[in-house]
Amino acid sequence: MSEKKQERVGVYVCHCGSNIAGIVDVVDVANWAAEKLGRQGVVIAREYKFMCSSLGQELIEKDIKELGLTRVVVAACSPHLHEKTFRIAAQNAGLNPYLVELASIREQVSWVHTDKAVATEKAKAVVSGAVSRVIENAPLEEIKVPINPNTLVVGGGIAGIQSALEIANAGFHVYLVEREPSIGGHMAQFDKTFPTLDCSACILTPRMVEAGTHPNITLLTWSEVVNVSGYVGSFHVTIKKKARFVKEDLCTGCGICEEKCPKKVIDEVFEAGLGYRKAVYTPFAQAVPNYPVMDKENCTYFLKGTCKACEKFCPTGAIDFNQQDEMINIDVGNIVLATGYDLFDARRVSNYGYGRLPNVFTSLEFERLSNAAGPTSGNIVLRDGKTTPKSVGIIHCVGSRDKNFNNYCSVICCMQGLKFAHLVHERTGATVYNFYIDMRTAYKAYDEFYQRVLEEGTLFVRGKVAEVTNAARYEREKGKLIIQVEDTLASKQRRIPVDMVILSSGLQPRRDAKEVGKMFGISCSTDGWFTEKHPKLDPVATMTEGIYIVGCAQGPKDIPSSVAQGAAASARVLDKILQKEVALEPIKASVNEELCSGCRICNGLCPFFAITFHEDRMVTEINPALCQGCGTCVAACPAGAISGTGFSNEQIIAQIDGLLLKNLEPVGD
Amino acid sequence: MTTNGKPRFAMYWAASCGGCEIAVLNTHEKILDVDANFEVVFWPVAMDAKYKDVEAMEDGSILITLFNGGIRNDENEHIAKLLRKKSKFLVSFGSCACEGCIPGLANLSPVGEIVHTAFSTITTDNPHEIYPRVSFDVPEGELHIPKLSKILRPLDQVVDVDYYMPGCPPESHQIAAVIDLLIQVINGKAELPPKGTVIGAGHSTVCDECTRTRNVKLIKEFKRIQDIAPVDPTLCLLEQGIPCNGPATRSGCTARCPQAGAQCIGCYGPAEGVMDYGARLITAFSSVIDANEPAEIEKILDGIPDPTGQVYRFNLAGSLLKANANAFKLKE
Amino acid sequence: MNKYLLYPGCSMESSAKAYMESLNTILEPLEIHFEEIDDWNCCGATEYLGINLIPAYSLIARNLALAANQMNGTHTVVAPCSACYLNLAKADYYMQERPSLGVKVNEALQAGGLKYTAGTLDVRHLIDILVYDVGLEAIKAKVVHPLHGLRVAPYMGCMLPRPDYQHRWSDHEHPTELDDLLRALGADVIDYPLTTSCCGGHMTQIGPETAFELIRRLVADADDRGAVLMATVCPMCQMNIDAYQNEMNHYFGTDYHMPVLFFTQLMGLAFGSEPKDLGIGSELVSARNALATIGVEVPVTHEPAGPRKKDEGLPMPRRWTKHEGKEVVK
Amino acid sequence: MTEHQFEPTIIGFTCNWCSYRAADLAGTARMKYAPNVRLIRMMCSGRLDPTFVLRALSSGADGVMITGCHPGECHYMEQNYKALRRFLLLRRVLAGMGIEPERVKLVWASAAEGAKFASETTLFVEEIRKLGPLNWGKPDDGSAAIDHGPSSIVHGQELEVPA
Repeated sequence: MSEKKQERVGVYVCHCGSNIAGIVDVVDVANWAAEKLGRQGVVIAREYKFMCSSLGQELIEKDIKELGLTRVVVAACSPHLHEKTFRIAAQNAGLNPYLVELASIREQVSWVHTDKAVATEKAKAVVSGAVSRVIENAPLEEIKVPINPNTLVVGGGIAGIQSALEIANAGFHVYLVEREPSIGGHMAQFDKTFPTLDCSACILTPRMVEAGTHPNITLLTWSEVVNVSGYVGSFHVTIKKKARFVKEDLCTGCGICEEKCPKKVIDEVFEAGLGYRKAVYTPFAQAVPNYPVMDKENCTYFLKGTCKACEKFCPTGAIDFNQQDEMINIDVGNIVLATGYDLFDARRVSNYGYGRLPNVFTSLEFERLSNAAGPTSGNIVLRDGKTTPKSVGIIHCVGSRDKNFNNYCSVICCMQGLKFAHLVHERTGATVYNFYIDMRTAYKAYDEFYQRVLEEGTLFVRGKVAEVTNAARYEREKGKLIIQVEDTLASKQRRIPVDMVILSSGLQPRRDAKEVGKMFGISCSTDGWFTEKHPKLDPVATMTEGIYIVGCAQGPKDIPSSVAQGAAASARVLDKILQKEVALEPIKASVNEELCSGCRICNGLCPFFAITFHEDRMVTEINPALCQGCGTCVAACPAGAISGTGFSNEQIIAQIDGLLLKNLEPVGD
Repeated sequence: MTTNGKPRFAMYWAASCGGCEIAVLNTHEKILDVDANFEVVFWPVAMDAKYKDVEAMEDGSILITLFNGGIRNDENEHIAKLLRKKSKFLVSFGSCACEGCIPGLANLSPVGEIVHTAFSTITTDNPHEIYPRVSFDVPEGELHIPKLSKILRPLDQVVDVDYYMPGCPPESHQIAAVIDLLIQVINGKAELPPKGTVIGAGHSTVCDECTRTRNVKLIKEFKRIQDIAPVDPTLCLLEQGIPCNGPATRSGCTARCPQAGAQCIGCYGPAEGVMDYGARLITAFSSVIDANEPAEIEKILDGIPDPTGQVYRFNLAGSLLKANANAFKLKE
Repeated sequence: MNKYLLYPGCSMESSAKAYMESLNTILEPLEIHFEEIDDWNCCGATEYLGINLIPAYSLIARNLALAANQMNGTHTVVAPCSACYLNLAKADYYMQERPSLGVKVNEALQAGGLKYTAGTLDVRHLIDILVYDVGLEAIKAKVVHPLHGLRVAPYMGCMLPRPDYQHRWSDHEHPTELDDLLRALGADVIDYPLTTSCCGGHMTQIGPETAFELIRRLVADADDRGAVLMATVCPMCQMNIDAYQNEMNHYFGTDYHMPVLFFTQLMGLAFGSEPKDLGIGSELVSARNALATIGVEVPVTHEPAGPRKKDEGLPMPRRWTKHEGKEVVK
Repeated sequence: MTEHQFEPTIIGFTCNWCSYRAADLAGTARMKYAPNVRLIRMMCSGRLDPTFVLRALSSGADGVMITGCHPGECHYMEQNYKALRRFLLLRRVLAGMGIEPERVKLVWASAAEGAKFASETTLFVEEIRKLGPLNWGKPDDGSAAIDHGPSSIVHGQELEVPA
């Protein structure tokens, strides 16, 4: 190690009122630093009531100017709170902001320890570590990259639609990609929305139409993103536009093809398996876009080679059996993921008999059942298609808050259950039971709705249902579904015979969430929901700059929250677009080609595709714009050829020795 | 300052095997240049000389000393300090002096055990458990043998070192090159590199000189080379699951072992600026493991039967931890 | 040739002789080879674990230890009796999960010079290996005398699927292995919601009226659904429903006649063996009338899958299977 | 604390996104834990170079606590698995160096688990307290030459197997 020039370090110990000074002897710490760390380069050590106050900052700025400080250590709170503050202060005084180091003696010392002496000693060690570290800090410059003003929104549910509209209305172009033939998502399947009970379609379809006709929105339905590369500001996205076998330019959406198509299949998607559709179809009347798609798996022509009824009858000759999947490449600056949720598969809770007992329905099935546009035109009937139930049991938390399935609360099921109760009551006059663990109606006007449903005479049983069976024990149970449940309020076992059971099934991450996450370079929580950058302060951003998550893709939530998130993400996107360029944290890894032996050990380590190997020169290179700064490759390089700014080996080793007070020992030990 | 005008040259072996000497002689006629340009004043292997002669020399009167072998006893230490005093340039020559090498592996055991192993295990016929004594009275007087130190130390842990020349032994072509350089220097035709430089080696690692093809490595199983048949002659050994130390070992040997079909065992030590050689190998091997479940990872790691020996074969004494805890703890 | 170690269990030699006899007839056609564990002992049934854990577990573990010594070529122990199966599986599981238990038990085993390392063996029930090792297709192939028209209630019992330590069953609340197997034999399997309900177990000894009610539920529901016969996989289930049906009828003043046979007996019939070789006739509630229907050609009335015939009807969701998404053998 | 009680010094490596925030949370919630651990912030547990652990141990730490996001929750997607792999191999190497593997511990703690961070820290301090001081390479670094005569004879007898 060659001798480097002596840095001039200033140490500033904050009292934070009594938050720190109450436990840590800040004066002692400051004096100790001045005295013991002098040889390290500490030329001044001060303590002050509130370093983060403007006066405190001025103190630092003044010293930088007058004492010619080249490094600054502030012993105060967590860097997550005030690192920026002091970096800016340094910058104002002409010192590179990255030459400032925060030593957390509040969150890590005064707030968590009780013995003053011990706390003070620890504070000294922490300061010592920070001093040793800051000396090794290097001046860094933020990296600026330009932002492509176009945005990709993946998922055409209400969250995605909202997000797309906000950005489009601000005058920027949006590509809205939807996997299904039409946008609308789950909300389009619902009949009513809680707690206001306004018709789901009535409030959704105008938005769908707006999105479908907006000059700034390119709508790509029946399409899926298949590849993503690049980084914030300039993502390159490949989208697979699946063959519709319908020429969009010629199709008028008249629906004759669908009418004439002889092939009837169960609609597993839009009708939740409760109704039928044709082999060529538009999922529902208000579909956007309204031209149909042909389902190759079921189309008689594709299966048997004859039929072509749709082609014969199409007035505009829009049917094209030779249409091929199409790959579309676009460049965008930001990406919003609104990929939504899957409904929990209630067949997994076999003791509730769904799939075995005909008159057990899932929430989504019931939505279709009660929907005027649904298979029964809104008549709430049993699976025989005609009998109206006289008694209905609604079971909450199916697949949620259950360690056998999902531990989390699916948020919407309580209100959904209440909504169902109201609808059943209103349309059939049947006796309705709600079986719940806890009633969760925390949101504007939600609990009022609960009160209303109570007053309507719905019966509530607090307890987790043990089983739903058709094995009658008594005469009154014959031919009914019996709900076996412990009534925890009356501490009684009850057997309640009903005609129909509705399972308020939970929400689950999309079955392909993990792969999708990988493709976009974001991670999933253990539950499988996409992980936000910060659970509270940054709920729509992700760890990958330029990628945002909204709606149920991020976690179970109701329509208002989904819409709010859609808008929130748009605001974040617009902020980036309007800045025209984005500054990236200069915490990056880089390869010293002199030392790189091309062993390729690091090549498999980067999940952000920042590492590339040059066969010709047999060296590895790291793309700074793609690098997220985790430092895994730095730690992995067996030749020590990769170094990382902000968290270099020198910095961390120095901090280790500092924390262990090694730096107090005579030099050349 | 010299008797015959020629600068003085010395070479010494401490705890080493003598291979370094042979490597020097292996430079063939190049050795004549040494004789032609230097006055060899001290070289126990090659010529007769007494310590007192060296002690008598003027401080700094030897231009350059190639010191091979680690410091294992008080004699080694004494001579190391002596030659430091007498030499202008002290070169830590070979793996033993640089990082402890194979003798350094003795740092895994307490001295007592080492002596015991040497003097009373089945490999030794020592029915009366007779052990070496530091001092022993014989009719002729009192005999002395050097005292062992707790652990073996590389040269620079005992004295200040000017240059390092790694390798077990250093490759003869590298030695020749260094000799050439020295001669050029004394004839004023070249500059000496800055103090502390590693000479006679590259800056990168063995892979840099290895011609085997490499891809992204995903290892499901580590195997010892003898358990693989046949070993792919052109593919990276590590990719074949053979723990090859090449990725972390300093270049300069022209990747002899991997080229000959054997894995690198790391005799050239760490690459430029590396603090702990073993750490680099730990991360190299673990980075290529293709598993996330602890149990599965452990199963894969079982394929490396002696991890400590694997990553510290040559570097133990020069590593951050230097030795096994027991070697330190041993009380006298 | 599938090779397994067999732990018969006490009942197979006494109350459930018929089970053993019928089992022996199907081994050869299905190319199964059983090697009985030498010197095996009682598993402690359902009671012992309730009384004194360590001795109870040691009693069970002794069999595992013996099996472990005997395993050559196989590490699977098969128990035809649900109680035996559950006990063996339970011991193996908890000795692993609670190392301290493993230690204590092994101390006990040491007295007999034995030792068992939990996890060495796979403990499985007979029907498990028939359905998942031999396979329904292979079984179908051996059927020479399909049980067409025989309305059977598939009764798994409560001890077999729960707790499902090693996730061996399609579903631990409503497993379908027995249904599938009987269907493979051509039987007309009814939907039997009580398939995993309790038969009363040892309550017949301690509190008969409790047991009677439990038995009544099982028999009554099977009867309501038009089953002429119950098929079971468990000696205790068979004994309780068979031996106590009369008393139950007296107690409730009912008049049920619901024969209950071991599924292996039905397999034997389907494979063409003679009733007498299958221990049929040894049951107390005679299966004679029920079996009279066998061999008589009656139209297959398979349960309709997917949408119902009636146009206005609403389709049913697909049936849940062990391997999600994969279709079940019909 | 009694003056007889051994107070270990421990270096803790934290991930900027989870465990360091967990430590912050423990602070904000005023949860008390043992003061023996001194933290170093890295961007990710994947940054953990085994050198850091070796350096900490050889520079006087009695134990090292490595913390990161729960498996599957890494903010860099999967880098904590890389930390896990290194940790498992490092532990084997340390064992070969006569260092109790328990001196180096891997703890997963999410940003929300302030309580867990606090309890795990206190627990680890107690574990290290039981193991006693490591004071690596002390009292001397091996320079003191020792007479192998007597000591090794004693040693020899210790190891001697009775005929």
